[in-house]
Amino acid sequence: MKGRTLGRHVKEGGKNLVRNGWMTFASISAVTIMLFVVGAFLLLIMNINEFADSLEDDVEVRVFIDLTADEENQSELETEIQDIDMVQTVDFVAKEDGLESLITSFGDQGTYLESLREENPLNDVFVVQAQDPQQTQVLAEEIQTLSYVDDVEYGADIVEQLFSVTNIMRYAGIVLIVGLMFTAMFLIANTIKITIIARKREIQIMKLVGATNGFIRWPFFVEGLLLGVLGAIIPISALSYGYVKLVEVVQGTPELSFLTMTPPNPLILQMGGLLLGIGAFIGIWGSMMSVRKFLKV
Amino acid sequence: MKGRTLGRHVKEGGKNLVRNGWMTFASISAVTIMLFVVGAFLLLIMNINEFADSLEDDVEVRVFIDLTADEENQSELETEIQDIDMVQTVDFVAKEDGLESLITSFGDQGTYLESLREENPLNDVFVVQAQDPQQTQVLAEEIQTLSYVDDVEYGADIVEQLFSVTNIMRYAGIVLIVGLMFTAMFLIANTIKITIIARKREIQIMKLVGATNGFIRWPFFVEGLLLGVLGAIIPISALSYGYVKLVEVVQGTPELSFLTMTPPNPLILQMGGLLLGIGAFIGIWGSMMSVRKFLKV
Amino acid sequence: MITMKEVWKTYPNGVMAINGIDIHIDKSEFVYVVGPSGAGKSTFIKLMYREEKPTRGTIKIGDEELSKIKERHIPLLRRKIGVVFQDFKLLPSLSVYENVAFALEVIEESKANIRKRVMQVLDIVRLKNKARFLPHELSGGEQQRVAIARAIVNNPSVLIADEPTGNLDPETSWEIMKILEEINDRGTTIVMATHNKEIVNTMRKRVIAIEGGRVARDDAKGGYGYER
Amino acid sequence: MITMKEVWKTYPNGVMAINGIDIHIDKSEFVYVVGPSGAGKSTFIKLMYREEKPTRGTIKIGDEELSKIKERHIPLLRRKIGVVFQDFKLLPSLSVYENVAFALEVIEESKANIRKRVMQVLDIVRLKNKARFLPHELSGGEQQRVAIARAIVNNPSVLIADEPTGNLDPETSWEIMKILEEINDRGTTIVMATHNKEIVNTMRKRVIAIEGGRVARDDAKGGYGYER
Ligand SMILES: Nc1ncnc2c1ncn2[C@@H]1O[C@H](COP(=O)(O)OP(=O)(O)OP(=O)(O)O)[C@@H](O)[C@H]1O
Ligand SMILES: Nc1ncnc2c1ncn2[C@@H]1O[C@H](COP(=O)(O)OP(=O)(O)OP(=O)(O)O)[C@@H](O)[C@H]1O
Ligand SMILES: [Mg+2]
Ligand SMILES: [Mg+2]
Repeated sequence: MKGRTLGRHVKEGGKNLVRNGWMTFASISAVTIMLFVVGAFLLLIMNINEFADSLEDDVEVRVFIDLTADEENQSELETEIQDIDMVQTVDFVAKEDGLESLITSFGDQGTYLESLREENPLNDVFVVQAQDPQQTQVLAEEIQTLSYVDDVEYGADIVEQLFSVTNIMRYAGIVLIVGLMFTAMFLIANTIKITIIARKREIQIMKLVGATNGFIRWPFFVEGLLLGVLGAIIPISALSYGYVKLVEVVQGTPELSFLTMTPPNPLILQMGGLLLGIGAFIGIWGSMMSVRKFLKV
Repeated sequence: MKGRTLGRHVKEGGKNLVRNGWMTFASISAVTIMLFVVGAFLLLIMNINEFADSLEDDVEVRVFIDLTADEENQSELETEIQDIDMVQTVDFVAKEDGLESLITSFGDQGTYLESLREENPLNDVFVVQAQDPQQTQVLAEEIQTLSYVDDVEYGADIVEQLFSVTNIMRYAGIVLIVGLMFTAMFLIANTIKITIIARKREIQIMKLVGATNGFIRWPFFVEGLLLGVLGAIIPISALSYGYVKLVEVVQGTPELSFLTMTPPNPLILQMGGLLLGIGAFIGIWGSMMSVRKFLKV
Repeated sequence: MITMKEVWKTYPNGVMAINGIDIHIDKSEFVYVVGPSGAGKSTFIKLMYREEKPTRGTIKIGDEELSKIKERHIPLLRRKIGVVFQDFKLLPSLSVYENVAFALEVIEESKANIRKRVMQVLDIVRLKNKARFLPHELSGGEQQRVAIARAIVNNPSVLIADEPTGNLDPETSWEIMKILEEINDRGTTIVMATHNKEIVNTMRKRVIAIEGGRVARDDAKGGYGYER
Repeated sequence: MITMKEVWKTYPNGVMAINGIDIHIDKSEFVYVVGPSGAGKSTFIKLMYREEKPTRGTIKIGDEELSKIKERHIPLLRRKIGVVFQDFKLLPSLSVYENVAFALEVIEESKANIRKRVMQVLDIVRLKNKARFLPHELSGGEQQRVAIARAIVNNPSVLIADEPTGNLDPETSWEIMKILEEINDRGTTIVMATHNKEIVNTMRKRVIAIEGGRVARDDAKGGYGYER
């Protein structure tokens, strides 16, 4: 193919968008809407993931130190725990502090527990966090075997339930986004296909006048690419802007402080790249697949 | 219009589906896919709603009874509370039972609290549930004013946060489903529009041969209706079957017992009705809107 | 039957196709419209059944002035006019039978009547054996004959034919012309744009010659003219 | 140049359009194909540039046997054959200029050459002033002339024309015929299906008459025949 012919194909592809005015508009708006939905869900799911992570980060192992252990024994135990690979942080909570927070947690009713201060029934505690929250159980079992450990607690039931919830959330999110992506791909390719079926006769005429398959395909390639890219611009801009604003609002509203949102910075770039990629890919693929059918003349 | 003409229109509408083979297939699959997505989300959101309700149902007002109240005073107070309109249930928890569950909730560590048994520091308590969980705060305030009430507690902070979470879930759900429904409507109408644009010339020929607008419109009406209804069948069947199976699996898996799922019985009927309605409506509306443009000949 | 008064037609792209035409065609007349390619014959004809609207001037069909007919009554006008389009305008997804029947379904004829009448005209244009074919399965001349069948099937009071023999061999052309003459004898007004010199010169009728959008000649029993 | 040996063509719907044709057309010959409507002329012609494939028999263009050409080399064959289609087959979204230029873009001509050559042929068919019009803005005859321009623009070695004067007035038809004769004089083989008795009888060339899908007559300098 000569260089000028490539130029001709690019120009022709662009012109076709204009020539098929209504059809082009319909295709681009299908791309726009679908990518918008995919993008919005992508942001939602990334945030749900973040939220799940933050829930999991709250999981900790409470190591009750034997009452017989003196200070030296305690710091020995602390280094032993810290030497375990899976451990991220170890915090010491003296029994006095433990009782204090217990009483506080009872609110008004806590006053009735004041009597306990005289003879504190609690242990000193190490609060240990695993690097990967999902390792918590293994970690707890390992710590159990160390000396000067009276007991180990990590709320087995609740933690397992929490993990099954967060895992369901993650898998559901992945299934959802993949499902939506395929839906989008199908619908966009479908729309493009219909617009090209409508041009079946034109393609056949071109072949009868001596055009090769490649010659006919190229402008459609360019057209599909442009459709996809043009259709991706609005959702990318709108979602990026909207997300940045949303994060601002959520962070500025005290009542919503419990919502931890994924920071926009790398996220909207990734989202933008993904949408642009999907748009371009489906645009090209959809138009190539559809043209193929009519080239046999 | 004569009766036989109506018959002709219905027959013609059906035939057109067959004549436009590929286009029909493309339109129906667009309807199918979109309704599938809408239906799936509808089920998801109904379940999330149910889950939010069950979370809210856990909210209760704890009424601490004055230590000076004798049994007669207590039952007086109980009827007084029960007479409040908003109240659903009132349960009495004796202070011994309260302490017992407090100790149990501490698990292994609870043994250290055994000493409290000797001189129980807790009050007798009425646990009151509001008919509508969102009324809890008002109810608590009203109970506060009654005599023999020492104190009232309903975890103001946590309850407010819980309500803001469940409300966000509900609103997000509504926004999502409405947004998806509009997306579906737009995309389906869009697809139908393209297939009709491709038949622009045919519509114009019909007009030139003396057909009235109504005469041309009727078969398109039937065609749109059929498109929508045919497109709704697969998603309705698949989602109904899938949901019934899913509920069975979830209920049969002990680890997932905390997931309360909306019972399929009225839900899948509602979902089916809605999808069928959307399908038929958009099918008709999409084809009517598109034909209109070409009738001006 | 057809009266045009000071009619002008400029297309949106600026082409002035009809430039002041005054003409009167009586009931039951048979009129040839001749002229070079691009002279405005088809435009002249399209104005009559309102495929195109004039830029200026008035057109009357029967007693009705076209510009005064309500938009929704236009189909009623078109049912009184049978048209053979230069480019046939067959419905591509309908069979030959269905294409012709369409003009009768539109006026809500009974199924039995439609069947009888359609088979009758298909027989006249010798296409009875191709009734179930789709247009793209027909030869050029066969398509043209379907267009003719559709135009005459509902016994219109005016028959407008734009180049109805362009794709027909001379023998078939003459058969068609005899059919048109018969229809004309039964009182139908016929306006026919044509390039067929032999027909115009043999079957003498009124000839309107259009050139550059104007009436260049209007002879009661004229020939084709334009001898080279 | 063109040789058909025992060629049969049955369409998928069962119509037997060509029933055993043996014919040889030499380089630089000028051949009329005549015959009644639906006789098989267009099918005969479509077999040559392989719009249709024969059910049986062999067709040779130059030294190449059509059935032996690889699918992807078919476009190369078509570039050597200019075709005026009976239904024009113009690309509806391209202007007159672009439609004609398309046949040159396909062979990757330079832009300057394309421009020069396209304007040249548009001048020949007298449509230079309508170069920027879209097909639907043209009269029937003008569309037909665009189709002719596109067929001759790349100086094909064979020109196939299916009813190229069906929508043209006699004067314009003769102009076109003179152009074809000139092209023929420069060595181009011409096969032209036509119903125009006057042309066939005046400009005497070889006449192949097809009837019912068979060669009914093949005269070196025959007339149209079929006198009524
Ligand atoms: N839809 C249109 N838009 C713009 N210009 C048009 C349109 N239709 C026709 N024209 C122009 O109007 C002029 C007259 O066209 P018309 O079709 O009436 O010619 P005609 O006499 O029927 O020619 P022919 O014998 O070739 O059919 C031509 O120059 C043509 O280019
Ligand atoms: N694509 C097709 N499918 C089925 N049958 C066809 C097809 N094309 C043509 N035919 C049939 O084949 C026969 C020959 O058609 P063809 O187009 O070759 O005739 P023709 O000689 O060109 O006629 P005309 O002068 O009317 O153009 C006709 O009976 C026609 O109905
Ligand atoms: Mg015309
Ligand atoms: Mg033919």
